[in-house]
Order: sequence, then structure tokens, then C-alpha cells
Amino acid sequence: AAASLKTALDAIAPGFEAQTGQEVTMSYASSSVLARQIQLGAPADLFISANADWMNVLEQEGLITATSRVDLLENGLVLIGAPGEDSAEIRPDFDLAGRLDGGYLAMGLVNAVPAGIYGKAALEGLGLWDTVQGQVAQADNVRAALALVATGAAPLGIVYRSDAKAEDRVHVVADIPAELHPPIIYPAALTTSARPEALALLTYLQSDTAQAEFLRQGFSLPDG
Amino acid sequence: MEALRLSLRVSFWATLVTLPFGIFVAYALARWRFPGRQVLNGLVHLPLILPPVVTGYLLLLTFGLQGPLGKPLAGLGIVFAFRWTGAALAAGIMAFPLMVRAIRLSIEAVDPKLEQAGATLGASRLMVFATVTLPMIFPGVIAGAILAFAKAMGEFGATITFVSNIPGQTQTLPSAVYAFLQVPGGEAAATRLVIISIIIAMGALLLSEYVGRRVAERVAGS
Amino acid sequence: MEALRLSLRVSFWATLVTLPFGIFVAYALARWRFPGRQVLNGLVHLPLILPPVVTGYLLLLTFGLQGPLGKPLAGLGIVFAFRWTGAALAAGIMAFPLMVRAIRLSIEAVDPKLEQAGATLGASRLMVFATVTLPMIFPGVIAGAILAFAKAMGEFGATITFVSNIPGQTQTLPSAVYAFLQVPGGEAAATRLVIISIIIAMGALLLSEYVGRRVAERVAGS
Amino acid sequence: MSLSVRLKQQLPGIALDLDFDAPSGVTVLFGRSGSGKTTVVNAVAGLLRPEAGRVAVDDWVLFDTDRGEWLPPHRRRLGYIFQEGRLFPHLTVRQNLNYGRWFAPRGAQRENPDRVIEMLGIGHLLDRRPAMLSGGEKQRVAIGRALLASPRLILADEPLAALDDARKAEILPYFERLRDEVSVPILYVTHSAAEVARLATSVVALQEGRVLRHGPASEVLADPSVAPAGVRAVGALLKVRVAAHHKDGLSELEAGGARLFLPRISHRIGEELRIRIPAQEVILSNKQPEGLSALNVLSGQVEAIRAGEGPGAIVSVNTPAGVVLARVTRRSVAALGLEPGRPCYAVIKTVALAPQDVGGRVFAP
Amino acid sequence: MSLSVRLKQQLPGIALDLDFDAPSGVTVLFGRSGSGKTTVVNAVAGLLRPEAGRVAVDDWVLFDTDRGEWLPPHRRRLGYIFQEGRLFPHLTVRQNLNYGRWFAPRGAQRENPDRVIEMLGIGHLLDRRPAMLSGGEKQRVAIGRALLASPRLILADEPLAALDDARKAEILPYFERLRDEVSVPILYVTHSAAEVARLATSVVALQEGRVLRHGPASEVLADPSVAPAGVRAVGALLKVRVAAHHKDGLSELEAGGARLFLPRISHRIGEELRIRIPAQEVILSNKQPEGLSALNVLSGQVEAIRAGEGPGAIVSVNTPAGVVLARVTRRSVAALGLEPGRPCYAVIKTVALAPQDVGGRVFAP
Ligand SMILES: Nc1ncnc2c1ncn2[C@@H]1O[C@H](COP(=O)(O)OP(=O)(O)OP(=O)(O)O)[C@@H](O)[C@H]1O
Ligand SMILES: Nc1ncnc2c1ncn2[C@@H]1O[C@H](COP(=O)(O)OP(=O)(O)OP(=O)(O)O)[C@@H](O)[C@H]1O
Ligand SMILES: [Mg+2]
Ligand SMILES: [Mg+2]
Repeated sequence: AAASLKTALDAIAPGFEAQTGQEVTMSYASSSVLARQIQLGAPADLFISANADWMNVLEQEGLITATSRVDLLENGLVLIGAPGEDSAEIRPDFDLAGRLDGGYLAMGLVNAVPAGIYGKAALEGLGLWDTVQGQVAQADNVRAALALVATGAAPLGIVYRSDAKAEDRVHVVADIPAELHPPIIYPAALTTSARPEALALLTYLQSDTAQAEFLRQGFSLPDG
Repeated sequence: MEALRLSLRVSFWATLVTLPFGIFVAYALARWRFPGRQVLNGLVHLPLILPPVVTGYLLLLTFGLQGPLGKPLAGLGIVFAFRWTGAALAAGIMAFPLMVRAIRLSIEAVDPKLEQAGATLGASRLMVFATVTLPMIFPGVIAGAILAFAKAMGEFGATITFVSNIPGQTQTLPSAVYAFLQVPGGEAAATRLVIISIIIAMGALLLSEYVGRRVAERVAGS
Repeated sequence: MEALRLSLRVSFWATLVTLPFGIFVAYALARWRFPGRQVLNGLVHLPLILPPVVTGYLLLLTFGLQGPLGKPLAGLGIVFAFRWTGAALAAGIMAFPLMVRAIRLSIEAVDPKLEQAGATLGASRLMVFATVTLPMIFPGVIAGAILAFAKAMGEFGATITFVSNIPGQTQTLPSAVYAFLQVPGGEAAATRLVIISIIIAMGALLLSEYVGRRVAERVAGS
Repeated sequence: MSLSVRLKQQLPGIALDLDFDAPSGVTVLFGRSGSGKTTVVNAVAGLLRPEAGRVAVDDWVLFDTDRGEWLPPHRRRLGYIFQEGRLFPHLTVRQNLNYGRWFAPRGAQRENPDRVIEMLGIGHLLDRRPAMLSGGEKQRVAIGRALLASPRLILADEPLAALDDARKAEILPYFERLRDEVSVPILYVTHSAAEVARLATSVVALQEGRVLRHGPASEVLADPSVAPAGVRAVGALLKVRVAAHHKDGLSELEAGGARLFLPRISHRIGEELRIRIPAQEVILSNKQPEGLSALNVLSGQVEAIRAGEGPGAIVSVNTPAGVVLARVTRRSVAALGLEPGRPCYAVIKTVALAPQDVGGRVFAP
Repeated sequence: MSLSVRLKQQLPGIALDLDFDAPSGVTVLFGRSGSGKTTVVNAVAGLLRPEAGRVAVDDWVLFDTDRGEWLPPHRRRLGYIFQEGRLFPHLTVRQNLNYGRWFAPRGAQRENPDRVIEMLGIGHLLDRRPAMLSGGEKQRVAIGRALLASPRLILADEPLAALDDARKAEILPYFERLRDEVSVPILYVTHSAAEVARLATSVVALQEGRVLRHGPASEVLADPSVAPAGVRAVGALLKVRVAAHHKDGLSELEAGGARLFLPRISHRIGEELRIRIPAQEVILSNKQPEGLSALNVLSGQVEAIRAGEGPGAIVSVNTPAGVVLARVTRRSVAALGLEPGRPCYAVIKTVALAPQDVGGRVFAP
């Protein structure tokens, strides 16, 4: 599963194991790494990606059972800042550059890491991208971007809501409206070589117990 | 802690198994002139230059279940993919340049006149190596091994790319740290792991220093 | 290619600036006995043992704009955060243990009797170092520098964590490779970059071998 | 067993080009610093591969560039005592001494280690490492290491240079024994005339990489034009037989009917020896000398007078004991009216014939 | 300038505990292998920090453990010729030679490099590196390096051991000149009696880390009970003046009215010298000898007879030139009826007084 799901899945898995007596083995890494491993024959049963792209690739290559694919979770983006930072509302006239005051805006890699891609899309949607483009510090993942803000290296950053929630040293300055960027979806699917028990797990992840845990961690559920 | 035990096992075997190769390659690079010497030299350094992710990916391509080496080896019952052996392979390959460099430097510092003296006393090339060169480069071998071990303990990029991050199989300490760092609130757990790995590595380091110094003193006298 | 130029600059400066420290620390570890020697030794090896991300994070905490060292240094106009200097700092620190080990091994191989001879001829400790020890460890210094350079060229985890990835400022070759690898279909571009970095590093390697051998030959005669 | 050496090798300093056959026994390489002695020894040892040449002990060919033969050093069964020690720093003295024994073939004739250790006086050093030895101690261990390797060929490059006279006097007999009893060929480099006189079966004098003079020790040493180690080395070698040991600490030797006295030596009565009489030590007289402290007077006839450089001349005197050389001034030659055919007496101090100059058993040189 | 040394140091092999004051000039350390010579030299150089002791040249204190003084080696202005060379392998011969000069203070009295290079015969090696030199060449470069460092104190540990006699004869005068003209104190280790006789102002004989005998060279050498380098070293030192140079290549010396002839020496007429007459080389006679090739006859009286070990005895003869020692057999002592007070003649071969035994200018030893 994508590494960002670790806390949630670690909390959910014991429930599943208790219920079914099956043992679950988790492997957390970045979606791209996992996808490549599956391409090269990794003995995985269930793949939960942090974005749709890699899942699409696997689906095209026939490595996952297309029918089992579900959009398991959704997430949102937030603009974060240091604890004292005033809250604001994201609008096209939002003076992001002014707020940065020469500092950097921490994001994921804007053309590689999903949170970065989505964040860039949102800023472009607002017409703010051009004003801050030169001041974006791109981290290799969302947690690193978060750390930049948390340590005060960057005054503001754009990260997932689920990440912002767990960090005391940052403060959510504004939610970024979901319509500004493509939906942030965590698709899950069974691989073609999956053992039958994997389906039970996938089902369990969509159960109420599991979803309550996801919500507690700051994820949201896809509509429908 | 499972990740710790695994990391130790992976690093230990990675170091132990690569050591003979490391010594051999270092000796070849230091003492022999042969065509392709520079190619070998470059190859050995490759894992140092490449981003670990790339190394891991290349390993995956080569030693993966479908890889040109992975497949026949799997037929022989030697499977690297998604096993701890794969983690050891990745760690060993990543650590190899460090090991070779250290040992090679030591070999170059051994006076060939002593090796000649061994030969005049009837020792064949192999015996000269075993009785003169090897004991004299012992500090270098220790240094190489400890560098390799430390590197193996810290190796992450190639490992996770090659054999993923499977608890009990391939989740080494650094992978576990990575996993903890990826999620909100995992810092405390990550810190704990980091401290453990520091303690272990420092222990190994001190031990190696101690052994190395004992040997050096024995040789230098006083 | 901008990332390439940057990577070269970062690696070059990282190697050059750390070299004097590396030599000094290696000398201290090899020749002096002082309290805290083992602590220093451990500290030097730390970046090797720690996952790069952790090193990067520690750097961020220390040398970040708000960090205990970063803040006063910024007051002096020395800013690491989000600058290529920061990338060089990260690369230098990551490469430091490799450099120190190689140089230290060489120093330990220098016969103190020659240093004594220098002293009897009127050379102070510093002059003995400059005229006897340093020239004699030249191959080790070269080896250390090349290891460090290669490592710096390949360094990624600590760099991106510390100074992020700002095109033109801190986007080194490995960061670029990483970015390409994250998106489906980026392999071709990544491969191109990897090949470039291999060529560069091999070039440096060959050059260092050549220089090292020339020096060794000059010393050994024939 | 004879050693034959032919070498051609271009070095930065000199062009080595030499060829000599040495009979059984000790072949001494003699020559000034930088004349190529060590290079020759290294070529024989196989540490240097000469451009052209051949080295053989009898018909055991060590290498032959013409026939493309090459025996690697470890197959040559050597006992090489290096000019610079080359002890293994990581081994104790005992391990250094045993090193060659590990590799000696099973059937090899073995020296008794205790005997060698005792002779070298290194018994108290066995557990030390070379770094903790003095210069002379190192050299003695190096000698022991070579001797204990059961060598079939001994190469000794100034083995005794770092040692005091007393120690030398203890070790020299050992080389003599090797030469005489074990009959291992020995190639021996030295600058010391005393060592040459005592050990050498034949002498090869080198000069700038070439053989200046080569022949039996007695001939080369008697030739003042060579005098490779300076004029002091000139002297005659006489074959003698031990005739008696006297109570007052003197031994009596017999040579062609003539008697010679010298301080007590340990050889048995009847044993044949050779003895060196340095030209330096011989006084000539044209009358039978009287009232002199010198006990040895040999009567004979002047055979030849060769003027050397400087004010000196070498007078060879034919005595019943053999030809004796005397180094005197030209002024004395004139004063005594010496000329070929004239009878004269050679006076030799008893103590001038110290045991140092007494060699081992006699071989046809 | 006098050198005073007091040392205490426990080594694995031996306990060093010695104390000597050496007058201006050359102090020779003498003693068997492993007796502690190099250790003493290292302590003077500051390469070893003894447990207790004091070393000073006049009132220039190099170290003094009581007063806690310690001058680091590089401040001691040394010219140390090591027993094992220790050339810098990464520097050429020329750079090795110049090394000490880089660090010598500006005002220091400088040797002329060309002169030193010529004396050592290393002019053709200047651009080589030590690895390409022969053993003796290395040693010569090491000597040059030490001499060219403008030292205020020279430490020489068997500097000439690896050299041939001819080369030694070229280098020894240089040390004499340093002793006499430049008056640099020299601490000199050697096993060679000829070097002792020639250079030594005073001799310190060591045995197992202790001073066995210490005093002016003439005394220590004349004492057969010490004979640190074996009996052959015993001899007398006479003060002489150069009286004339003769056409036939001989030089005439005058000592207390007596005349001595020896092969031509280069010293000027009127110059005062000292000359060693090895006891070995002296023949005694109870009549004025006639018809002998030996040109030097000194008449005198027997002063004392000391029986040595073995069959020999040392007879000291009081002559106008000074006390001369003769080593003869006890049998001869009896035959000639020698006893204290008896007149007798000391016969010395001309050539036995080779230039090697002629020292430099005379100092009060
Ligand atoms: N580094 C050392 N550590 C311990 N013992 C030593 C060391 N060097 C020498 N010794 C011992 O101290 C004693 C004196 O050694 P030293 O080198 O002073 O002798 P030396 O008189 O110079 O002898 P040589 O004529 O053989 O050079 C010897 O018994 C030797 O074994
Ligand atoms: N490794 C080398 N490379 C080049 N030239 C060398 C080398 N070793 C020695 N030489 C030169 O070759 C010549 C002969 O050297 P060699 O060592 O045989 O002399 P040697 O007779 O043993 O002298 P010594 O009595 O000084 O030891 C010398 O002129 C020396 O400078
Ligand atoms: Mg030689
Ligand atoms: Mg010594």
C-alpha cells in the first residue's frame, strides 16, 4: 500500500485478522515503487495506490483485476503555515506571494508526487501559480514538505489534510477547494495473481469499522 | 524488534558474503594489470554513483523473478525477490564499492618487497597472499567490512525498490523508519528505530576499531 | 542540462570544501589519542548509518532558517536553506565518512619513522605533515575525494529532504531522476540522466586512477 | 655444484652485462657501492627478470631467456638474506624463523633450529616482533630465516654488515660449515676483506655492471691491480695442516715443511685448513731475524715485485709453504736490495694470524 | 662543546641506565648488537622520551626530566643519520638532500651542497627517487641529507656500514673536518675499530644498557679488558707533527724526536695529527733490528705487560714518541725476556700506518 496509509492500515489490519484469522502482510512504499514491483512479478495480492495513474498503468498491462478496482479513499489539500499564521480563504485574489514574503512554498514534486501535481493544478486554477512558481520548494513526498513547514524552513506549504492533522507544529491556514484539482483518490484493486482471501480484506477495508478509522485519520470517503 | 533482527541479519550476511569478493577484486585492482581493469573498477563504483533507486530497479530487472539472472537462479532454488536474501544482495552491492576501496588502499600500502621475501622463502603466490598480504591488510579489511556493514545497516533506497518493504522478510530498520516517517505522528517511532540503529552501528564500529588497533599494535610493537 | 551543471557544481564544492576537514579529522583519528576520539569517530560515521532522509531532516533542524546553527549563519549571510549551498552541505556530510575512512587508512600506512626523520631535520609537526605525510597519502586523498565526489553525485535522500527540489537551485541530477521515476513512462528520461551521471562519474574515476597511479609510480620508481 | 650466471639488463644507472661460472662453494660478489651486486643477486633469486641471460646451478636451470625457461622465485628453494632485512612485521621472530620451513618440501634436509638460534644469539627475542628489535638483531633474524628455509641455494647480501666483530666471528663458521659440509652453493656479497678471505671459494669483482676480475679467491686477492676492496685486502692463501696444539695457547700449523704458529684454533690435529696471510702483515728481511717477537719466519726467494699505486709494492716470496705476499714500501725494496731470485725471509706476527683468518676445510679452489 | 647524557629507560629487552659526559669532538658509542646504542641516540634526538634523564650540549639543555624541560626534535637542530636510511620515498635525491635546508634558520652556517655531493659521489643520482638506489647509495644520500641540514649536533648510527672501503676512506675525512673545523659535536655509533681510532675523541663502551667503560679514545682503545669490538681494536694513539713529504711517496712524521714513515698523507708540513698504531701491527725486538723492510723502529722501555685472554699479552712500551702498545704472544714475552723496565725496540711497518689510521688535527682528548 502507499506509504501514507501506514497508520490507518496498521490500525485496521488487526481487526481484520481477529475477524478472519487471516494474517495480513503489509508493504509500504511509494506507489511508483510498488507498481513497478508488481510489473516485475511481486507476489502481491492487493494494491492500494495513492493515485490513479499507476493503477491505470497496471490495469492496462492486465496486472490487476479490473473488476475489483474501487476508489477506496479520498483526500483533500490544505494550505498550512506556522501555528501563529492567520487563517485565510483561498480565492483567486489571495495574496499568496505576499504571505510568503520571499519565503518558499513547500509542496511535493510538482510533476511527480501526486500532492505536488494536485497542488500545482489548484494553484493554476486560481491563477496563482505564476506568481509563486519560482518560490516553490518541491519535496520528494508530502511528509517532507510538511517537515519544511514544521521546522520553519518554509512559511507555507500545501499538503494533504490527513498529514496536516497529525502535525502539531503547523496550522491549517486554509482548505483548498476540492474543485480546483482533480479528485485525490486512493484506488485499490486485487492483482491478477491474488489469493482468494485478498478479496475479503478489500471488502473489510470498505466496512464501517475500517472507514471510521480512515475518517479519524483525516481521509474522506469518495462520493457514492 | 523484528526489523532490527532482520537488519542485523541482512547486514551481517551482506558483509560476510561480499568480503571474499571484495578482497579479491581489491587485490586484482591493486596488483594486476589486465585489460578491462578500468571497466571492472568502474563497475564496482557504479552503485555509489547511481541513485539507490536506480540500483534497486536494475537489481529488480536482473534478479527479479522474471529477470535474466533471477529466473535461472530461482530454478536452482535461490530466490532473491522479496526475500531477506534480496535485501542482503542489495545491501551487499551498495556496500561493495566502499569495501573494495578500503581494502584496495591497504593492499597498495603493503610493500611488495615483503611479498617478494615470502616468495624467496618458498611461498607460492597464493600462500604469500595468505601469509603476508592478508595479515598486513587486516586493518583495511576491518575498515572495509565496517564501512560495508554500516552502509548495509543504513541502506534503504535500493532495498525497498528491489524487494519492497515486507515486515519480517524485507522490512529492514531503514525501511521501517521510512514507513514511520511517511505517516502522520510516526516520528517518535522512527526516532526510536534510528537510535537503535545508531547504537548497533556504533557498537560494531567500536568493536572494529578495537580489533583494528589491537592488530596494528601487535604489528607496530610497544 | 541545468540539473547536470548543478550536480557537478554541488559535488565539486562539496568535495573540495570537505576535503581539508576530512584530512584533518582523518589525521586526528589516525594519529592522536584524545578523549572523545571514539565519539568523533562515531559522529563521522553517522551519515553512513542513518537513512539519508533522517540525515536530511537533522540538517533541516540544525541548518534550517530557524535552526540553531542556520539562524546565526543566516545572520552572517550564509544561507543553506533552499540554496545549492545547502545541497552541497548535504552531499558533503553524506560523503564525509567515505572520505575520512579512505584518508585515515592511508595515514595509518605511513611509517611514523619517516615523520620522525622529518622532525629531526627541523620540520615542525605541521611542516612534517605538509612535506612528508600529505604527499605520501596522496593516493588515499585521491581515493577519498573520488569516493566523496561519486557519493555526492548520487546523493539524493538527504538533499531533497533538507533543501527540497528547486529547479536551478537545488534540483540535482538524482532529484531529477527521482522525479522522472515517480511518473509512469518517465523511465526513458531517467535512463538518459543516469547514463550522463555514469559517464561523468566514470570520467572522474578514471582521472583519479590516472593521477593516483602517476603519483604511486613516481614514488615506487620504475 | 657450480653456479653459472649470465645476465644482460639495462638499468637507469648502469648497463649490467656479465657472465661467470663459479665452482662449488662460496662465490663472493665484490665491488663498490652501486656496481650491480644486489641486482645480480635479485636476478638469481628471480625477483628481477633480466632482458637476457641464464642462471643455473649445475644442470638445474633457474632461468634461460633463450629457451624461455623461468622458475618463479618460490620454486627456487632459496635462502635469501636481503640487504635490508625484510622481516615480516606482523609475525614474531619465531614465526619469521619458521616461515620458510612451512613451505620446504617434506624430504628437505633441515637445519636444526635450536642450533641456528643459539648461534645467532636470538633465543631471548623469539616472542618479539621485528619492530622491537635493534638493527643488528633484525639482521640476525633475517639470517636465521634464510638458513632455516632448507635452501638449495643461499644468497647473502652483506649479511654481517650491521654486526659487531664478536658476533661476526660467531656466525662466519656457520657459513663455512654450509659451504663445506652441506655443500649448498652460496652467493655472498660483502665489502669486508676478512669475510672474503675466510669464506670465498671464488671471487667475482664487479665494476659498473661488468665483471672486472673473476677467479679463485687466492688469485683475485693476490692481485693488487684488482684490490676490489682496497689494498688492505691483498693477501696470500696458504694450505696448511694442523700439526699440534701447544699448552701456552698457540696452535702449530705445517705447510710444506714450514711451521706457523697462531693463537689456538679449534680444528682437530691433522685437519687441512686454509689460512690467509694479509700482505699488509708481512715484514721482509734479508737476514735471518733474531730477537723478534714474531714467531713465524718463512725463508724463501723473491719471485716477483709489483709496484702498486703510491709508495708501496707487493713482493711475492716463494716459500716452502707456498707463495706469500708482502706489502712493503718501494724505499724498503731498494734498501733491502730485493729483486727476483734473491733469498729473503718473510716475518709474520703470530697474532696477525688471528682465528678470523683461518678458513674451513680446503677445497680445490 | 661537550655533550652530557644521563638516561634511564626500561625496555622489553634491557634496562637502560647510563650517564656520561663527552668532551667536544666525536663521541663514539661502541657495543655489541642490542646493547642500546640506537636507543641512546634516539633519546638524544628526542624520538624517545626517556623515563628519567637529562641531555645537554654545554648549557643548551635538550631535555631534563627533573626540570620538566623538553625540546621537540625539530627544535634540536639535528643531523641524524639513521641506521636504516629513512629517505623520503616521494622526494628525489636532490629534494631529500635539500629537505633539512628548508628548515634551517637563515643565519645557520651552511655546508656547500656541491662539495658534499661530490664527496659522497651521488651527483649522478640527484634526479632519482630512493626506490631506484642501491643500498650504499641510499646510505650516502642519508649522510648528505643530515650533513646539509646545518646541524648543531650530529647523530650518526653506523653511517658507513653499508659502504666499501674506498668510499669510506672518502667520507671519513669529512667527519673529521666537521669535528675539527666546524666543531659540531658528533655522537657516532660504529662497530669498526678503524673508524673509532680515526674519529673518536672519546669512546663510550656500552654493555646491556650500561656504560662499561668511558674515556678518551686513546685510553679506552689501549685497554684490552674492554676491547669492546674485539682485541683487534687495541692500539695506541700518538700525537705527531708532519715533518716532511718525500719524493718516493712517503711522509715523515715527528713525535718526541722520533721519526715515523708512512705512505704519503695530504696534511701540510707542520700540522699536528694523531695517529693510531694498532697493537696488532707492532713487533717487539730486544736488539736493534737490521735488514728489515719495516722502516719504523722506536726504541724504549717496557712499561707494563698485561696478559689478555688466550695466548696473547699487551706490552706497553715507553718510547720518546709516547706509549706504544704491542700485542704479542706470551711465548714471545718469555723468549725475549720482556719485563717492566727492560729496553726494547718497537718495529712498525710503514704500510701498516695507512692513511686510514691518520686522524685529523689534535685536540686535548
Ligand atoms: N622499539 C623497541 N621496543 C622495545 N625494545 C626495543 C625496541 N627497539 C630496540 N629494543 C631493544 O632494546 C635493546 C637495545 O636496542 P638498540 O636498538 O638500542 O640496540 P643497538 O645497540 O643499536 O644494537 P644494533 O647494533 O644491533 O643496532 C635491544 O635489546 C632491543 O631488542
Ligand atoms: N630499482 C632500481 N631501478 C633502477 N635502478 C636501480 C634500481 N636499483 C638499483 N639501481 C641502480 O643500479 C645500480 C646497481 O645497483 P645495485 O643495487 O645492484 O648495487 P650494489 O652493487 O648492490 O650496491 P650497494 O653496495 O650500494 O648495495 C646502481 O647504480 C643503482 O643506482
Ligand atoms: Mg646492494
Ligand atoms: Mg642500532
